[in-house]
Order: sequence, then structure tokens, then C-alpha cells
Amino acid sequence: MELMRDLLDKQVFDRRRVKIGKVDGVVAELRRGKPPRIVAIELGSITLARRLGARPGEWMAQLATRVGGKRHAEPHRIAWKKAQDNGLDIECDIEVGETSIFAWQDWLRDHVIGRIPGA
Amino acid sequence: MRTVNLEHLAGRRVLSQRGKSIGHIEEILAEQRGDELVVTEFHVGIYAAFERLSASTIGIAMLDLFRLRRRDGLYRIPWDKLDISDPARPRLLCPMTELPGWKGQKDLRE
Amino acid sequence: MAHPTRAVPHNDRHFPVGCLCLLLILAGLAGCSSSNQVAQQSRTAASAAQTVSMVLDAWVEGAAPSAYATAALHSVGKTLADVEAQIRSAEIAEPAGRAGLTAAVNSLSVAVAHAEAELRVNNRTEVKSAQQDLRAAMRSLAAAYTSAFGPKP
Amino acid sequence: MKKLLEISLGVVTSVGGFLEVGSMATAAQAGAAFGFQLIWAIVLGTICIIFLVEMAGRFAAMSHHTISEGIRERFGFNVFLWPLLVVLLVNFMVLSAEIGGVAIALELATGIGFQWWALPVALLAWLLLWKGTFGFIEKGVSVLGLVTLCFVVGSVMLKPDWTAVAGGAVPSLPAHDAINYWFMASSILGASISPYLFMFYSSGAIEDKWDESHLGANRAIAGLGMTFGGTISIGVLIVAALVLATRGIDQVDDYHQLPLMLIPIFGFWGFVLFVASLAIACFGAALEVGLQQAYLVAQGFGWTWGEDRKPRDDPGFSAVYTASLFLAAIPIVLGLDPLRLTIFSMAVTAASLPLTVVPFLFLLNDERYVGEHRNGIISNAAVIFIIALAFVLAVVTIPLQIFGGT
Repeated sequence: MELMRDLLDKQVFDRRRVKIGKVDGVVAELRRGKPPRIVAIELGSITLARRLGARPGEWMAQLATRVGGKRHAEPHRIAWKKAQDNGLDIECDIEVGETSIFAWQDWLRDHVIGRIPGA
Repeated sequence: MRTVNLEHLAGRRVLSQRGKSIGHIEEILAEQRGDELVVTEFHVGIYAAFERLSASTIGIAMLDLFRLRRRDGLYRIPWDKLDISDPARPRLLCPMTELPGWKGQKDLRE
Repeated sequence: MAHPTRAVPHNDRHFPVGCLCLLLILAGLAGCSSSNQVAQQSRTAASAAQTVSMVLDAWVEGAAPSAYATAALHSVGKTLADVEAQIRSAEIAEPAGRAGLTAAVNSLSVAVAHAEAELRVNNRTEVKSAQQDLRAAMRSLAAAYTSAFGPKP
Repeated sequence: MKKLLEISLGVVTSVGGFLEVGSMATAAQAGAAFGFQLIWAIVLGTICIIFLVEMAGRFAAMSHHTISEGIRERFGFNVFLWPLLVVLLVNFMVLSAEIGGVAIALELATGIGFQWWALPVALLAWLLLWKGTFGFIEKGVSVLGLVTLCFVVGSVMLKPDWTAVAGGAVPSLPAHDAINYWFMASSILGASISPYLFMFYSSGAIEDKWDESHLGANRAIAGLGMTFGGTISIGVLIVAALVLATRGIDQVDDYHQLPLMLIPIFGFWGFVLFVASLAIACFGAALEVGLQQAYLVAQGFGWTWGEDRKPRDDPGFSAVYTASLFLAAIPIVLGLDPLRLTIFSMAVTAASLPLTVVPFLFLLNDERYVGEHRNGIISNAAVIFIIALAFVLAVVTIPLQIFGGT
């Protein structure tokens, strides 16, 4: 598997085929004397900002904590065991509702979009 | 558990032990071993002329399109020969001569 | 780093030549443009005048609402005022030619203002007379243009 | 039969996209200033957009991904960031110009200044996106768009010398005002080869759930739809040439001049037809560009998106088009002249083309996405030609804008 071509930036779906984001990052565990093991994929604006540089990454992390509270300081991770590559996209055996990935969209829905009639 | 984000390696310049740039990381290969997906090798593209362009994916695509990349222009670096603890500065852990794809490149005098 | 000094004077010589021809180009652009700028402005005035006459024709035949016609005349009137100011300020060799142009454009502005005033009060007959003044002013502009620049391209 | 109905996707994309304030204004200016001489620019632009739209539709039908998703997934986020930011900015200007176009039409109709109409127009467009489905917008705009045929009817009624018109379709060097000529040519190409056109079309193909069976219809729709838009633009140019140029009006830089094109042909109905055509074409384009802003962002970051969903189900997507529409109305509320904004946004569109056209060369030749329906020799040659044209436009347009622009 070519990680850059076949995994990074691919569309991620949850168990009910809901689009939850793109593979913004790939996390590998460094082990002494053994090849690095893919442990998780990362999603979210913090991971993306870090790809632009260390400083943008810090700004985004601070912004996320100030807006969403402490638990948003770290990017969202999905264990690689739960992920499955079906050619073009990545399907994850999780419920997006259980994760905090949609936290900002839910906040937007409850506080802004939901308030407008006919939403 | 020490972890690293592999996406930071994309397009990074790889330095030889003597600090000389040998090209940019283009791809990271991984294989399924048992129930683990592990990194097996890193591909570094050799573009003597278009150094800047080869740092971005669209640059590589253009170079490939116009056949500007030498067919053998690829180092396949095994996982244990590249130190990626600091993804911003991947370093080679073995001399140049041991790299597969090395054919005594004239312009990369050691 | 065997011979850095020899390289330095080399590119000094280039520098003044480069900026010299840049100045030449800019000067060239500015020089020839002032006279054809006035020609351009006069053509804009002629085009604007034709627009006004079309709007008035349409209004007289009842094919254009008054609100639109008034707004159109007001807007074109502003364009004519700008053109008049630009021609007056642009210095070209034949002041006589320019005086004729400025006078023609001025009479155009006056005719347009007159027509606009009549339009606001829906006075059809007065608008028709304003149309005559406009056509006269357009003829004089055309005459002033040919005397200043020769036949229209 | 259903596929023929889908012709409306092509028609709406072209009426909403191809035919809008940009193509109408540039065609009118070109007709007034150079007669039939610039018809070739519209023909060239139409041929290029037919290729790009056909490829965008084929890409979406085969891979169930849109062009924006393809760019992000194939080249990565760091590369995708550039087209994302540039196209968002260009679309913002075009959207503002479209809202301005509708506002002008309402000012011409009612006499109330266009600044007052900007927010109501944005609100109506937002309401349609908020409550309407993709199919409703698609069918509604394409049916209303038929009114713009009045330009074609008008140009036929003027009995132009058709050999001269055909002659105009062959590129020729200008006799006078060379800088202005090339500026108008680049603006026309910018107005016809717009990134939001093929990106919206690929998103529309997903909304309409296209698959491999739609490839034939896709080619017909792309061809018919874009030709429909191109024909009307040529109609506008012919009418401007035969009505304005013959009366000595060779500079169209005030929107009050535009209705004069149809009045001599249809009398008072000419005024009404012009106002209706401008309002509908620009309103269709405003819906399309506003929606495309949301598609671009949602697809780029992988959110759930879809016009047929209720806003509650895709809050991110709906928030983007809501913000885009009201932000784009601001320049018009502040009184920025819509015609000048239009000409400027067409030039900037032309300059931004390479960012969105270069990826076609790779996406449409990647069998993981399009399987065996990869680009043939002709399509690849067309893409390479369009890329070359895009780079020329990108280099040439801005300096031309400074020297030649109205």
C-alpha cells in the first residue's frame, strides 16, 4: 500500500456511510528494531494546520481550545484497526455520533442553523 | 509509545550522513504483516535539475508527465535506513553507496 | 571562492542600462498618450452623446420608462462632465483645436442637462427641442474632432 | 427519457453559469467596439468549456467524486490549498457581480437604486438554496432561462450578414485599439471558461446520482448545454454590433446602455425582455456560484454535503453558502459599480484558470478514478491546449487590465 497515494487525504466514511472528513494525518508508532507500525489516522483542522507548519498548528490548537474547550486541544484519531480501505475511500467501523469529530458541526447546528426557520 | 505523523514526511528533503541533500520523499510504502500494517520503505525521487518542483506532488506529476525524471531516478530506502524521529529533517543512517537505485550518480559526489 | 571580485563590476555595468530603457518606455507611453488620450476622450463623449439620443428616442416613442431614461441621462451626464474636465486639463499642441473640442463637449453637457430636466417633468415637447440641441452639439463635436485629429478611425 | 430531462442540468449549468452578467457584459462591449470581429473568442471559449464540462461530468459519473475532491485526494492538502483559496476569492467576486447584475435589472425595472436591491436578492437566493432541492433549482432556472433566447431571436430579426458573422468566428488581428481588443478577448475567455462552471457541473452529476450509464448523456448535455449558452452570448454580441455600433456607440461602460440593445428591435418589450433576461441569467448564476462555494469547501474538507439534504443535516455546507451570499452582497450595497466589478472579475477568473485546469490532465488519466473511460487523444490534446491558453491568459490579463480595461 502506498500511504501517500492510497491513504493520505482520502475521504473517510463512518459505519452508516456518513462523510466525516478526510484522512488529514497518518500516525505511526516508532519501535526500536522493528518497522514503524500504522496505529491511527487523524482528522481535523489541527492536523491540517500542522501540515502547513508548526506555528499554524499551534495557532489552530489554541483556537480550538479557546472555542471548544480543553478536550479539543488534540486532533481526532481513529484507530487503524477500525479503518478499512475500499479502493477510493476509507470506511471506519465507528459511529460519528460517539466521536467528537462532528462537535463543531453539531454546535453550529444547535446554535445557528437550527435556529433559522425551515432548517 | 513514541509516534510520528507520516504526512509531515511528504516532500521533505532527505539528507545523507554528510548533510548533503539526495532528493525529496515521494512515497512511503507499507505492507500488511499479520494484523499489523508496517512501513517497509521510503521512496526518494532524484531530480537533479528541478529541485524545487520535486517537493510538491503536482510538481512530481508534471515532471513525470514530461519524462524529466530519470527512469531509475528513485532511491528505495529501507525503513531501518532512515531516521524519521524528527519528520522535518529525515536523515539517512547508511552511506549513499548502499542505497538501491544508486548508480554512481555523477553529480551527487559523496 | 577563487575570484569573487571580478564578477561584481560586471553586473554594475548592466544596471544603469536596464533602468535607462525602462525610463524611455515610460516616457514614450506618457508622451504619445496625451494627444491620443484626448482623442479617446472625445470618442467617449461622442459615444455617450449617441447613448443619450437613443435613450431620448426610446422615451419619446414610449419604449423606455421615465425613471430609466432620467437615470441614464444623469449617469451619462456625469461621464460627459468627466470628459470635459479631462480635455480641459490635457495639454496638447493645438490649443485652438482643443478649445473647439472643449466647447463642443460643453454644449453636449448642457443639452443633456436640459433634456434631463425636461424628462423629470415629463414635458414631451421640451424634450424634443432638447433633442435638436443635442444633435446640433453632436455635429459640432464631430466637426471639432476632425479639425483636431483628422477623420475618425 | 429521464436522461433527456437531465439535459436541463446542462442547460442550467450553461444558463446559470455560462450566460451571466460577465458573458453578457463582455459580449455587449465586444460587439459595440469591434463588431463581429470577436465572435471567435466566444466560439473558442465555448469549445474549451464543452471539453472541460464533459470531462468533469465523466469524472464524477465514474468515480462518484467531484473535481474538487479529486484535486485534494490526488495532490494532497498543501497543493489543494491554492486552488481552494484562489477559487473562493474569484467566486466571491463573480457572485458579487451576479448579485449586482440582478440588482441592476431591478433598478432598471423599478427606478429604485441597485444598492437597495442587493440584500433582498441575496435573501431570495439564500431562501431558494435553504428550502429548495437541487432538482427544483435545476429545472426552475433552466425553464426561466429560455427567456434569454430573446437575444438570439433579436439577432435573427436584425438580419445580419451571416457570412460576416461566420467571418468573425475566424480569429483576426484588430484594426484599431489593439490593447482593448486583446483585453476584451481575454475577458470573454475568462467569462466562458469559468472554474465554478465545471466544478458545479461535477457536483451536479453527483447530486443527480450519475453513473457509468450516463456517459453518453453527459457528452450530449455538456455539448448542448454549453452551446446553448454560447449561442446566446453570440446573439448578444450580434445585437450589440448591429444596434449600438451602427449608431456610433462603441463604448459600453455604463449599464444604462445595455437595455438600448433590444429596444429598437422589440420596442418597450425589448426593455422588458432585457431586464428579465439579465435578472434571470444573473440570478441563476448567483444560485450556482453560491452553491459552488459551499461545494468547494465541503468537498475539500470531506464534510457531508448535498443540496437535497435539510440544512440541519449538513450545517457546515449550509453555513458556507449562507455566509457567501450575504458577504457577496456587501460590495453592491456599498455602491460598487456592478459592470466594472463584472469586467474585473472576468479578468481575474481568466488569470486563475491554470490552478483548476492543470489537475484535469492527471485526474482524467488516472484509472483508479475513471477506470477505462480515461481521456482519449482528443480530450488530452484539448486539455493541454486549454492549459496553454490558461497560462497565456494568466500572464496577459492583469497587465491588459491596467492598460486596456474600461
